[in-house]
Amino acid sequence: EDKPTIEIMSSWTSGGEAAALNVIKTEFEKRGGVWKDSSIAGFGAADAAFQNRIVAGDAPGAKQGVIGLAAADFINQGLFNPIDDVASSGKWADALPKSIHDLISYDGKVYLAPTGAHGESWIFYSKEAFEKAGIAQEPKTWDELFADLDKLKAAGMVPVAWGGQPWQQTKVFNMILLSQVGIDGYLKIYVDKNKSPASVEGVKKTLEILGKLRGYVDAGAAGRNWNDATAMLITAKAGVQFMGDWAKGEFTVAGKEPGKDYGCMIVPESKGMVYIADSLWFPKTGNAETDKAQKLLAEVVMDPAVQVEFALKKGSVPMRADVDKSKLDACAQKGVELMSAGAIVPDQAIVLTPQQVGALDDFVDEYWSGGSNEADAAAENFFAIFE
Amino acid sequence: MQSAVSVKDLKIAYGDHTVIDKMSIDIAPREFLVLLGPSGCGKSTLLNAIAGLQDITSGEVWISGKNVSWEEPKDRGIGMVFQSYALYPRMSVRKNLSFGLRVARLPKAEIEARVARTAALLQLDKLLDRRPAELSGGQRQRVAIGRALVREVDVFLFDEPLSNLDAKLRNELRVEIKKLHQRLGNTMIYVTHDQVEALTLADRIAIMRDGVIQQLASPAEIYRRPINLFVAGFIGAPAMNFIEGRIERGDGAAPVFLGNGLTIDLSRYSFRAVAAEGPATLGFRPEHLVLDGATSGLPTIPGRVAVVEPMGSDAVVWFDWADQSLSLRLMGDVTLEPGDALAPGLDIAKASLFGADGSRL
Amino acid sequence: MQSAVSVKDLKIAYGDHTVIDKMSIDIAPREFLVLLGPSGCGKSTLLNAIAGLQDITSGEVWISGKNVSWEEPKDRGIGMVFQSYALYPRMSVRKNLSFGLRVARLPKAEIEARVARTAALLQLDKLLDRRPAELSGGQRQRVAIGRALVREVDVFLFDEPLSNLDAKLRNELRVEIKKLHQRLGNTMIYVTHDQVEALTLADRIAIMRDGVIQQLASPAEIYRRPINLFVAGFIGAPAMNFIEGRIERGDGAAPVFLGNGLTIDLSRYSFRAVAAEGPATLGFRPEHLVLDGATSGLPTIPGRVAVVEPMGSDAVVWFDWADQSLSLRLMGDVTLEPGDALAPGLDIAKASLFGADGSRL
Amino acid sequence: MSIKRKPNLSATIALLPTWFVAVVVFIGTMAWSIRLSFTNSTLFPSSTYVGLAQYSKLFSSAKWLASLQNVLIFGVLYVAGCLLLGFLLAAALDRKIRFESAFRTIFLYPYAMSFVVTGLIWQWMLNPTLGIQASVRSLGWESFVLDWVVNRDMAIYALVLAGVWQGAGLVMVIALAGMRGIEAEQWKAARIDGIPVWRIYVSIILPQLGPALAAAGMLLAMGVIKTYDIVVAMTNGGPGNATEVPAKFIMDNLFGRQNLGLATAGATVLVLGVIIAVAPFRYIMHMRDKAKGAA
Amino acid sequence: MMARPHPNGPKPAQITAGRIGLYAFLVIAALFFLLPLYTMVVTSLKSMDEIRLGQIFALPATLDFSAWATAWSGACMGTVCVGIRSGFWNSVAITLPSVALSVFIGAVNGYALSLWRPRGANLLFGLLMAGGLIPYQIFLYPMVRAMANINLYNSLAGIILVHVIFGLPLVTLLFRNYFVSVPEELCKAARVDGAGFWRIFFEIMLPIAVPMVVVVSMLQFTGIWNDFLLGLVFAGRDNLPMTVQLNNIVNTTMGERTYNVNMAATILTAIVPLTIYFLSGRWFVRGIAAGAVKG
Ligand SMILES: Nc1ncnc2c1ncn2[C@@H]1O[C@H](COP(=O)(O)OP(=O)(O)OP(=O)(O)O)[C@@H](O)[C@H]1O
Ligand SMILES: Nc1ncnc2c1ncn2[C@@H]1O[C@H](COP(=O)(O)OP(=O)(O)OP(=O)(O)O)[C@@H](O)[C@H]1O
Ligand SMILES: [Mg+2]
Ligand SMILES: [Mg+2]
Repeated sequence: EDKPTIEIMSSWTSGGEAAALNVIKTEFEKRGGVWKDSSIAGFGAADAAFQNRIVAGDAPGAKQGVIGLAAADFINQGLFNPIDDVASSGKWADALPKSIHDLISYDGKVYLAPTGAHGESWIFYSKEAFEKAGIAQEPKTWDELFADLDKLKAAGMVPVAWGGQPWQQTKVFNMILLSQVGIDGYLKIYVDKNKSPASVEGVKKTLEILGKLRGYVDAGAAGRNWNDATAMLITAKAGVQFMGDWAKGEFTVAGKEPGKDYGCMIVPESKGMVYIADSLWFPKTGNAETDKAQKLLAEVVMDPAVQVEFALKKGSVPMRADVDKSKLDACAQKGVELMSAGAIVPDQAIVLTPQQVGALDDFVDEYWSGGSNEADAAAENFFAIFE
Repeated sequence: MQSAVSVKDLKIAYGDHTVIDKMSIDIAPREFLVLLGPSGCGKSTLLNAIAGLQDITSGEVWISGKNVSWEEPKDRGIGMVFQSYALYPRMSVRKNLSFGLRVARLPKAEIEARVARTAALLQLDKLLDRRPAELSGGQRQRVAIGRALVREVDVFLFDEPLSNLDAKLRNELRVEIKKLHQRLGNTMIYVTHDQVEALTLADRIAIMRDGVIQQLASPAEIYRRPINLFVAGFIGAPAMNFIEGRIERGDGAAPVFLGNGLTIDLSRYSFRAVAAEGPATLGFRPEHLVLDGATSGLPTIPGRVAVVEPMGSDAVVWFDWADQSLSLRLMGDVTLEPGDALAPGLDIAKASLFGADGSRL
Repeated sequence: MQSAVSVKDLKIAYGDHTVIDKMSIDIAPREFLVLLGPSGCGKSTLLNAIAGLQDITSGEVWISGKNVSWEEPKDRGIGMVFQSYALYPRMSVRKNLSFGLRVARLPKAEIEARVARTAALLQLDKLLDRRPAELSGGQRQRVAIGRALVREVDVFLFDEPLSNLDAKLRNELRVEIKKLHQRLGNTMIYVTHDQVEALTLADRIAIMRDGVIQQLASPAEIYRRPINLFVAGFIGAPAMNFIEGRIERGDGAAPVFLGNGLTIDLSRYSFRAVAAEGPATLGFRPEHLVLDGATSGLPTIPGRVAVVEPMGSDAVVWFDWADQSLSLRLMGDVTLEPGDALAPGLDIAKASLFGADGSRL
Repeated sequence: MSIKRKPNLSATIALLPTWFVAVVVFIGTMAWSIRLSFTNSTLFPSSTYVGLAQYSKLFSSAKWLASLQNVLIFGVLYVAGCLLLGFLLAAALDRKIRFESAFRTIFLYPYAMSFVVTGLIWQWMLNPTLGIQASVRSLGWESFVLDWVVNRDMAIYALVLAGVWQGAGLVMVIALAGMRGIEAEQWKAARIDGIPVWRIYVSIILPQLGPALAAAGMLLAMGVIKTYDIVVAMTNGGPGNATEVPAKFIMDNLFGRQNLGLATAGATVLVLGVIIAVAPFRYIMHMRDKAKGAA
Repeated sequence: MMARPHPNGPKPAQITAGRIGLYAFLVIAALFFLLPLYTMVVTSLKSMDEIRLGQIFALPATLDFSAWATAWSGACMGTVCVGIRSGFWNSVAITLPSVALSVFIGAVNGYALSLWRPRGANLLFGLLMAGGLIPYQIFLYPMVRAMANINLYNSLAGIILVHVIFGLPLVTLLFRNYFVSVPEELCKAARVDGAGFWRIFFEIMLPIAVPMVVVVSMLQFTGIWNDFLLGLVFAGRDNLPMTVQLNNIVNTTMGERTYNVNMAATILTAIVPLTIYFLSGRWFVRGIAAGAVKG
């Protein structure tokens, strides 16, 4: 048979993720493609497997990965196929926010097919817990938040359901940072790597808030998975959780509804939202058949219907600005608003090299679990991660 | 006099396999008793039972006038030396000797004195800081003996202490043990299956077979007047020669032994009871044959030399007679060659006769 | 005549530790040569070198007139029996015997015939289907011998084949090996450190020490006229008695030996060369002492009995003389008791004298 | 003239594949790693040499230093813990126990479990909100604390605990075999000397099991430096750097962080460390073999 | 105690405090070793609702086997929902030949190294031991390239080869230690009988090494069956072992954690090596006793 066949390597193995992936698969197969699934749980494991296959010269046809510098090295080495013709015929430049379009292009050619974005500036809270603690309103400032957290504590609950893994902690750091330095300040730090006094001050304030949060987490926080943290909200054992919008999936599985059982809000004082975007990468396989399949897959991914359907399943926000948002839930709608308003900033994985991402994780984790309150000194060190 | 060790009606069985059955022995103070018997006859089992290392099925063990059947080994007033030495491998000789004393919390000075005394006695002085692995076999055995001596008890038990040593060492240590016994005057019970050890060391030998004592007597008695065929065959190297035959007596005449064409007048043999006619086995030791049988006036056993084994001071000549191989011991130099004819004479007064049931006539 | 085995200028070293140095021996066809020596003197090493199991440093090994220094063991025409038996544990006796023949791809019928013949010779017929673990020590050793015999080669090498057996079995198998040699007439090289084996089995004995042959001669010669102190002390059980002293001669008079108050006229001693004055050691065997020294007219050595070791046919009496313990062998019954005084006479014609360097005078 | 028979050809040929593996795979990849550790390689090997830059980065990394320290603590405690518990269990089983084989199986079965599973299950059991602590508290002992996996000071001991759970059975089997190999006469001698049982195990038997326990320790040590799975499954290196280990550091940098140069520098240091740690041991073994050969 | 009767026959048995303590120790130890397995089994039989209540040691309210069914044949990995069933045969196909091959090569190595001592034997052994101590993360990258070069990457043969290579050090060590204790004279006798290297190996040495083969096979079996990393990297999509699928189920970062399915899947993955230990633990112990591990 000469059906375009493609092997997709992803780390999307959980229920919602798999369902989302299945949206793409179904459409791809409908358009005559043959889909071979190679899912491996865990970023690390999937990355290792992918890199080794590249090294072995046996690349898969597509790899799910974030938009950002992680892909840059591969592209620089000429290991990926551009999908420029698909992008131009599909008018991606019009459909996507410019910042995203820039990020998927290298040397003027489009390489990555974006699947969806996740907002990462969210605080989820349990309505039941808030009620029990007597909290009526969403806090508007950090001070209010801390006051509420105190109430939760007093009510005998765990104030913050903390996911004690470095990547989760870094996300909290970023959302606080954005709330402290604003969109421009954030971009100055992460994109321009600018160590101005204002930046240092912003980091310092961020660290102080972060440090303060330590007092509101429980003993089991270290190493906790985010979904275990979410479960604490679901059972109203804890009050709030800082997390990306994928956490909604957890609530949904447990039969909880947004706005009714739990609430979602952007972190206090934040003017925008940190986002991370997923995409598909298309390694060169030297197989014409696969090249065809890659193009077909890129088309499918950017299909407006697929984008929405995918976002629904995954709990993310569609990449295309021109899609029907009515089906999205309240939280996602907020996200889309911010996105269309351009009030978004990229996650560190998008703008930093993997080495730097690792260093940032180390930095935040060191501060968080070191128990140090030396925010001044730590803020100075922060910029060392860009070296 | 009170026995040093006595075993009363002892029975030991593994499941329903009885190893020792209704055994009773009394061992006098200062006596050197050797338990001798083939492998598996129950020697070690008996010794272990005396030491308290082996559960007994019934019966009693008395040591120095005390019923110790239920006592722990350490409380029985015994010392024991094992075939494999059983030294504690990672301890120096000094520690090997003193370990039991230290555990018993003897005063330091007392321990040191005892170790020094024992070491001097056994010439271990220079070895005290070595590990067992750094000792020769004979030295190890001496340490094992020392470990028993240092306990300063009345009764020593030896379980084949020399059988892992080579011939030369065995001979040397045998003499040392004998001297030790003469010097210390303790009671010793010594298990072996080497009959030379038994003969040279023992005051009395108990010859065991299948858990039953066959003969309990002095070495000379056992060598010269074995109580039955088993004892006769077991003691002596080379073994006693046996000839099967019958005892017959003419009417009122002296009994004669007829075997394989041989006719031997038994009038000089001292029977234990009146000799009855019937099948019998004639046993005689290699040294009971005289080479020049013709001139000696003794009954001769003509044959042909098969093998000559010179042993330095003496020699054993194996010769073939009537389908059998008989041995003859000669002193000094031997000029016989395989194939030579010979007709040695037999001194019947020294020989042994056994009845159909194997017991001495 | 061509030698069956000959070793020329053999040197074997581990690193810079030389185990065998410049050794040459010729072994005649049908000869039974025993290598005797203390542990570690290089006996096994030499045997292994002859068998081709040991790399040699320099020199040559010839077997049946062929330089086999570089041949594989199997091509040397030898059979070998090991101390530990080294039977193949997972094979039946039959397979153990036939393994080498099967490797050599002999015809089935031939293999069967040879196995049957060997089994009959060694009385292994009934054991053929057992595994080594199901055999007694003596039986295992017989199988090991059978495995060498079945190869039907001219030269057999035995490495302490009996040393793992108990005394009784050892005596029995020794005679069997001797008979076997007489029957087969092969060349045999036999390593042991048991001197009784050496004396009884050997046509010639090579006494080794530290990789060097001390004396290579017939058993009688070695027993009677040991070439040096080492040989003299090594052979004989109990060992030869030694007395340190001096040889002196008056002016022109016959030489005398003076030691510890003892004066012995040496005129009846046959010196190898003219006797010189100087320090010397007098050696004599226990049987060279005559108990009633006074009546024998021999020089006497007065002492006190320390230990009497009756051995059945004879007895060894240990007596103390001038700080030394000397031994004396007596035939038959002994009435001496520890503490008795005695003054045995020494037959100097049978004794040995050694010079300051230890070699025979 | 030196007469050396030709060395056995078959033996040499039989070992050729192993030689190949040892030289090409083990030494070859090591050489490759060492070379890369002097370059600025990130995702792919590069040939831009940067001298010791990677090493200075390595040793200024708190994570790396912590990982070295952790693997040392973990290694020592894990091996010692397995040896101790294994020995105690063996000694207990050696005392003519009923149901011995059932006990033996129970103690040994964890060895059939992978480190991943071991890590997962213990991280669950030691998690304060899910595991033992929660259960004990729900029984009414509210102040009970067993929060090792999430406690920065105790996390490494949690790893040790899980490791010992997995590995003690092996030591138990080895030690038990050794105890059964001790001749009965030594027991008898000790009983006559009146030595208490515990003292016999400590003073007489333990020293004799030395070589067997050393071999068991060697088997366990082979796993220590490779420690990776159990950490990932149990703590993923946290909290903080509390359970970071070199193998994980290398793995993270090799893939997730696309930092080949740093990873290979770490690998090189690790291998050097192994060689330094093992060389004396090998030397002792070698000398002992020699001594054995001479005896 | 009553007045002492006249001692005769065996000493009456007594229950001592030491004996009670001994059993107490054993029982407590057994609980420690069994608790994790118990927890896994119990959890796998609960429903998710019950698990969220957080009583991990409690018996399930109702036995719910659905997690097992899901784990075996329904759990999803990505868009494929076939459970870990599919990996089972892959694991078998990888493990059996790997074990057979590595045990064979290890036996040959041990035999050649200890009984023939060809030139360089000690060096080779040293290299192998060093290789055995090095974490194999270091080897991944160059090995991948090498395997790709010889066209074995992502193939059954490739993963088997990798397992054999990384198993060599341990397997060789164990066999060498065993064969060192085999009397050299056995080899000599066979050489006199005209047998060569291989003949001696197959007809004499291998048969006596059977207890060792059992031990090494069991160790290798568990090691290879439990491997995750090498399988993931080298086996290729069609040969992924069960452990990779287990990881896919257990290690999802995003999405609900179904602990009951995780536990069921974990037990299912471990069940083969567990069964082997439960059934042949006796042989394992016997093999160790026969001299598998000594100094
Ligand atoms: N634990 C046991 N279970 C069953 N039977 C045993 C046991 N120990 C010994 N026996 C049997 O008891 C008998 C006597 O054994 P014992 O060790 O006392 O013999 P021995 O005379 O010392 O032999 P050896 O000279 O070989 O040391 C033997 O038949 C032996 O098989
Ligand atoms: N592999 C080896 N490496 C180094 N030295 C060795 C080796 N094998 C043997 N030797 C040494 O060679 C010498 C002779 O050993 P050999 O085995 O030939 O002695 P032996 O006379 O057979 O002793 P025994 O009577 O104990 O068997 C000994 O000193 C021994 O230490
Ligand atoms: Mg015994
Ligand atoms: Mg030898």
